[in-house]
Amino acid sequence: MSGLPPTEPLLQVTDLRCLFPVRRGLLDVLARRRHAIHAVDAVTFDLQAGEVLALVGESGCGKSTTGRLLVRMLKPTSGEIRFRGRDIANLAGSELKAFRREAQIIFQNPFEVFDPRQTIGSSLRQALDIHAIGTPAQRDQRVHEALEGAGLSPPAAFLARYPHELSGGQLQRIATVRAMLLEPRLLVADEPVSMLDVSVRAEILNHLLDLRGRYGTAIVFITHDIAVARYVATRVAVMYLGAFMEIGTVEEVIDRPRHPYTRALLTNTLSIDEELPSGERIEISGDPPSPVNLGAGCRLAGRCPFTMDRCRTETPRLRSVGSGHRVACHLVEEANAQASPAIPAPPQSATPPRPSSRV
Amino acid sequence: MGRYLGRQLLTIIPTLFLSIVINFALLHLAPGDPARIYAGQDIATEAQIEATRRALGLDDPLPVQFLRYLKELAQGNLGISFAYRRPVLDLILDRMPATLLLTGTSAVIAFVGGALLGAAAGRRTMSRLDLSLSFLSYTFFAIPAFWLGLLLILIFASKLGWFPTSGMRDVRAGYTGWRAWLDVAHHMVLPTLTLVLVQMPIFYRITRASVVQQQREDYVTTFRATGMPHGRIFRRYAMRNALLPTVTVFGLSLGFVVTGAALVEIVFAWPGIGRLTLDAVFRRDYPLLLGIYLLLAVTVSLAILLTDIVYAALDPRIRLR
Amino acid sequence: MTTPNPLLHVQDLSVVYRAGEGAIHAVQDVTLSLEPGRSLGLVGESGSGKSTVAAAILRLLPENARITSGSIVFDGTDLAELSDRNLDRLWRWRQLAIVFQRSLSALSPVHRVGHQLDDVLKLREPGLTEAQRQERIVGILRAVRLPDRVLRAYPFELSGGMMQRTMIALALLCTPPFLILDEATTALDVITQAEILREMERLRAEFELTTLVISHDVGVINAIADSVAVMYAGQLMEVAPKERFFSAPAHPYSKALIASVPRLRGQSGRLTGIPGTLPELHNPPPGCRFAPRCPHAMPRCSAAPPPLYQIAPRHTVRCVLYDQHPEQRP
Amino acid sequence: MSSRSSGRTRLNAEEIALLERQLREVSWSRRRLLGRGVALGLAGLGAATGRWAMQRARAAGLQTPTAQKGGDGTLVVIVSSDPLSFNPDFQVDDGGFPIASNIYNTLLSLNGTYEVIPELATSWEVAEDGLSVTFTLAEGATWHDGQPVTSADVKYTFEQIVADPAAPAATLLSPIEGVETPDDRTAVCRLKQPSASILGFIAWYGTFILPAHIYQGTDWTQNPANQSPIGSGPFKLVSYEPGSSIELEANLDYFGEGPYVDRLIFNIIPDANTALQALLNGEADVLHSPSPPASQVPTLQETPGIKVALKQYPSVYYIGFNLEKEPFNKPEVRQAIAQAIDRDQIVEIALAGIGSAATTFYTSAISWAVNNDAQAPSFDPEAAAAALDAAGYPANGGSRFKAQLVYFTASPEYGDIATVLKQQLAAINIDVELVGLEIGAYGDRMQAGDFDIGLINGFQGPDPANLRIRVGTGGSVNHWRLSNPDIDRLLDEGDAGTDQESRAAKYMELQAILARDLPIVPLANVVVPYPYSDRVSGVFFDNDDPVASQVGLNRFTLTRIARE
Repeated sequence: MSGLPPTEPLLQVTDLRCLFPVRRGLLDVLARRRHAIHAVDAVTFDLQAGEVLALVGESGCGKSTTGRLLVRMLKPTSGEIRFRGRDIANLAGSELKAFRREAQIIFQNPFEVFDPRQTIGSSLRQALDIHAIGTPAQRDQRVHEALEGAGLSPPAAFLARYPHELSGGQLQRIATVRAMLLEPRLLVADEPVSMLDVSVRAEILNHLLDLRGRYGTAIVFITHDIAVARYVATRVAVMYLGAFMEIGTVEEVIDRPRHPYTRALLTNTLSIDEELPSGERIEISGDPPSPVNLGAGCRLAGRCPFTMDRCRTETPRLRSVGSGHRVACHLVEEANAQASPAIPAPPQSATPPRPSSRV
Repeated sequence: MGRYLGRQLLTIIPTLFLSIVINFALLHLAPGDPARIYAGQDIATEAQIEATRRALGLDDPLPVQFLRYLKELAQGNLGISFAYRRPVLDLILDRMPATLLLTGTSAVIAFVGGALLGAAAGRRTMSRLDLSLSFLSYTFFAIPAFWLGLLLILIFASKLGWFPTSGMRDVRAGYTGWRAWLDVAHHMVLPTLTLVLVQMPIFYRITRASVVQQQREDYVTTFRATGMPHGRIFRRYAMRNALLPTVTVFGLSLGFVVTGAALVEIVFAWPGIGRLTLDAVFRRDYPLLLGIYLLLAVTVSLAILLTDIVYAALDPRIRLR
Repeated sequence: MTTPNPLLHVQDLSVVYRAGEGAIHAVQDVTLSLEPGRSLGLVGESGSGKSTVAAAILRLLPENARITSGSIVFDGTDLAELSDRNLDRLWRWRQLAIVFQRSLSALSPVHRVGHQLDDVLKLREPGLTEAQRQERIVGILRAVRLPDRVLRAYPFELSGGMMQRTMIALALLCTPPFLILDEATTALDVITQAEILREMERLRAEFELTTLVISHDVGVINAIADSVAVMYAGQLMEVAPKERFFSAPAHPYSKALIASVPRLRGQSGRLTGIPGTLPELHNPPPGCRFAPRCPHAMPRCSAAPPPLYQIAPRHTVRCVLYDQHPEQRP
Repeated sequence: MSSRSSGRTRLNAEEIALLERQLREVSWSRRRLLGRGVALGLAGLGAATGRWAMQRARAAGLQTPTAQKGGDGTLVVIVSSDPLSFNPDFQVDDGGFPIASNIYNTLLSLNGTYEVIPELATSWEVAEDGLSVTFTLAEGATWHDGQPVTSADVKYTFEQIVADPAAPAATLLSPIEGVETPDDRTAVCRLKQPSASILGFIAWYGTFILPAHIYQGTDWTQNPANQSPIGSGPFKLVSYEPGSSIELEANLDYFGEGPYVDRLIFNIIPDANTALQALLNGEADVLHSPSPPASQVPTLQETPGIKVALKQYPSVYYIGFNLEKEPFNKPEVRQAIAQAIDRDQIVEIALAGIGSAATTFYTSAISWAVNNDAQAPSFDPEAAAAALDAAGYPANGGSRFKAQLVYFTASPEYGDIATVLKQQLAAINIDVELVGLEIGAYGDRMQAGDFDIGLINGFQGPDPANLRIRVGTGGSVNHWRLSNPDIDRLLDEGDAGTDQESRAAKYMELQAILARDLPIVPLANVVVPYPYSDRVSGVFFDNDDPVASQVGLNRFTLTRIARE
């Protein structure tokens, strides 16, 4: 991890918020009633060069929105995104273009991001054309090398092909190549492998990690699969309804989770391991509430088996529970204050046995 | 649902106002000076043109004319036609029954027929029925209505003599009572057939595409798995889902029913609003055009509202969201 | 050791799709047996033919697909031989039901859930009175832990989890002995998925169900199956009891598949995948379809499809590596 | 522009052509109507007395009026459009004109050969000083409500027309200072100055005598009678179905001869093909308008049961040159182009043989004013080519020069003529580019002078005085920018003249100048086909029928239907 000294992170995100207004109808407009989806709420973290941060959470938790905010595909409602010391939240025009060269994003479905009528070669060259990098000959050369570097050889066999002639795995690899052609300092990978078969995931993930190693690119890896996060990330942030619940190193969060929601995710993740993830399975009941007009209080209050009165009235802040490990939970906070490391057992243990234990 | 309707109704008012403003502006800003036209373009002297301009109320500044128009409108007065010197409303009402009879009947027949045939073809794509219907639909879609109309006249009126050539009633016979109704029905056949043939392909194709798509939906697989026969799935589930887009198009086309079908009205000498509109355009009859456009705006708004209601009744996702 | 008669026995099933570029051999010589009360997990990646097997069992193959050989014997009757009408009347939903993956669109979006459940029940059990049907439906909904209000709801008003429970309720409506779960929890979030799978475990016992679980996710198979059948490119590669499959997978593909799965415990270094791509099914390799990607491939692998070798009780493998146990051939 | 082209739109014409057609109908046809009327009216004026016309009619051997009214059944006449109202005087209303002609009377009218004949006035006399005309009204003329027609009605009508500048006849009747009514049957029109054309105007358009007892003191644009007319004519309105039909019944109290049919129904059919089919299918007896496409006329003439009357109108297709542009500003070039034109071919191909070659510079339909010595150059392409070589426009194997021919797309004939012209000029190596435009664009372009050659037609009546708008400096259809002091002078002198002979001399001299300078070149006369059932006789458009000279244009007063 070369580049900037650790004291100056590549990315410093402070109190980032993104609200999507919901216009329900003329009457609401007339009555000046405002509704908003709190897609991202008070997200704060920083990212060092070359680091891989996994954003983990269930669908609709705001992880994708956060990713899009980081590369400025979306404009935040408020908050700060310092990229190499500079706030990029309000960039526009040529400055934004310059920033986008340094911050790339790849998506879940590569078939949707490639123009079906363009060859792979021209799609790849376009990325260089937009930013006018090198001479046309140099661009071709670079595209060639990049494909070769990604194990897509011979490159000529791919350059002339159209997206539909390739498998999802190949195309996703090419999407990654395209994103990395500009040697960005930041790459947001939004569920890059969740559409792919498990046997081809490894190639993409390993490819991403290789690229990180080669260019020192920091990666924000968005996934719903915490097991995948464990393989690619150095740090993990767990999101729920737009807010960070817990953030820390992979070892801290996955091996020693503190937040009930993280524990629920971990203990409900299906696995083929003999050994169970840490602790008793936490049951989070029901469905997440609507993200419209969230009030004060913990977002998990009501679904969490440890809900206290305080949880319903006071929004818990992310607090450090160890080196770089932060958790937003009143229970953890209180447990820390009492210097008691353990979280009490769930109030009722009438839950059925874990499925995998049944034969 | 009530709230939903209220909301829709509330949006109609500004829409109508906007359409009045736009119509007024477009008409008055368009080239062609009605005063010159009504005075007789080449021979009229400037004095005659000015006199005509005054007589038509076109000598005031445009905003004054617009306010006057709004004031009249607020009192329910659509104005006096430049050409006919009669209340615009009377002129429109004169033509309304013939128009609604022809375009309304054909819209309904085209919708029902198109939907049924589209459903039949969509259920069995690439069948002989589907192929022949699809061929016909492309054919009739491509045929200009007036040309088709003339063709039908030549075949069914001139050659076979089954139906009258044109018009709405036998002017020579002057029937009364039930014979008169029968006479109108007899006269209606060919123009209705023309309109149905040119409109049906639209409904046919939308329904067919929609049925084909619905049959690929997961719920059809679900019901197939339960052992529900194709026909029952189709009648009870797929058809209702498939009709949604067809209903939308039909609803919108209903909005335009009041404006008639000018070309078919011309070919069949049908006394509808389409011809009146076309004449008004040529004559730059502003009050009449504004009246017809306003009527159109109102009926289209109402048709959209009605479509929304029907759509909402058919599709709970709209109703409840 | 006496083995009870299987409830479902699929023998040498082959399915071919007619497509633009010719025939696609989607399923080739698949043999499966499922005894009453058991749960078989059919696992495979995209293009493996696992859902085609399910569709073939229910005779729900698309129009351009055809069963070219094999039998599907259910409770002594070959379903492949039955007329559609017969199948509809006596077998579908009364004997065999299925829960699909795409739960949100698995019911008509413009009809109430209760109406659709009732319609199916009315069709399958015409003898019931309206009150009896109502009682049955409410009972089933409660069994899958759904509130009664679901009956009045439209599909879009339900969450993914509730909708999937609804689909399970629909499947259980006529209390069939046999249930196929075709990627039934794939679209769900982690927590909901676990919840539904636990629910299924409970219902399996409660309704004495025999289940065929189809999934690309070995985690799901691990959670709900007793034994595992692995498919690759239309061929059945390995069948084994679950514990044996996860602890000692035999087929090179099974091994590679398990190695590809990211874990929450143990070594977290680099994942290993399977290099190469799926063979083209309109022109499959003549021998073992995995041979082009197999690290152990040898010339004879490409000659003819390997036979199934029995390497342990209830454990068969289609791989010539196990040819040294000729006496264990089935 | 052509009067009848309104009816010539073929069904395969696009919607836009339809639009143009309708536009033209409104804007152009008034001129045409005026043209038709007064053209030959002046022949009547030459005799200065109505008795002349009466005598002439008798000389033609017409039977004397009989007392019979009605009895011939129903006559169905197809017309192309609705009347705007049933008051024919306060606005231009071409759709209403043929209908009003049968409900109302004019004081005088124009017969099938454009002669002024008596109608409501049985005789008239122009004073010696030319400053008044005395009309004697028919005896026994009554309004449809039973009131007698009196000179007060004439006074009201003419004074109202002159007083309302928006009335179409206001300018044409403006010489009328006032009307005196010495008794009920005598109306004396006092004129501000002697007027050569006033009788023709009175006989023509927008001059139907209205009932003073209904209209006096009201706004004549809003009077209820505009919807339920009280006329004095041979037919009374029974019902009007907008867009559909107008039903009239015989006025059994009509003061003059006829009507013979019991009911006269105008069936409104806008499309020419449909109208023709309706006639052929026996749903109508007379196709007044829209006219059938010229190409169908030969077939129609062969159709059993159908007769076709071909009626020449005082209108001519002609081209004009942009006199401000090279090389069209050169007389020798214009001469050469004129020589390259084969008029017979134009008539044969573009007009399907319906029409005739026009070689004079005033319409041959108004014969007294035509200079038959001033002929357009005859067809001689070799001479044309040689002249162009000599003028410095050699072909050299390619084209001599390009010419943009702008025409108006109202009816297919224009395009057809333009196409024939293009071919004929190509034969002498002039490369013609055709530009067909709808009326608005056509007018704008011609006004802007953005053309080389223009193709139009137009009514040259009612009086040669009307040539001013075509060839006078600043004339409204003088697109050619022709400005010749001699022509302007001759126009002034022709207007001022009182006797036909001296006037004719001026106009003939003018035509000689046109024939010499060739700013315009005549191509073909406009002839309109009227198909009708052969059971019908006594129609105004059939010049072979003696009735045509006895009855006003558009009147079905003397029309009879033979029993089958």
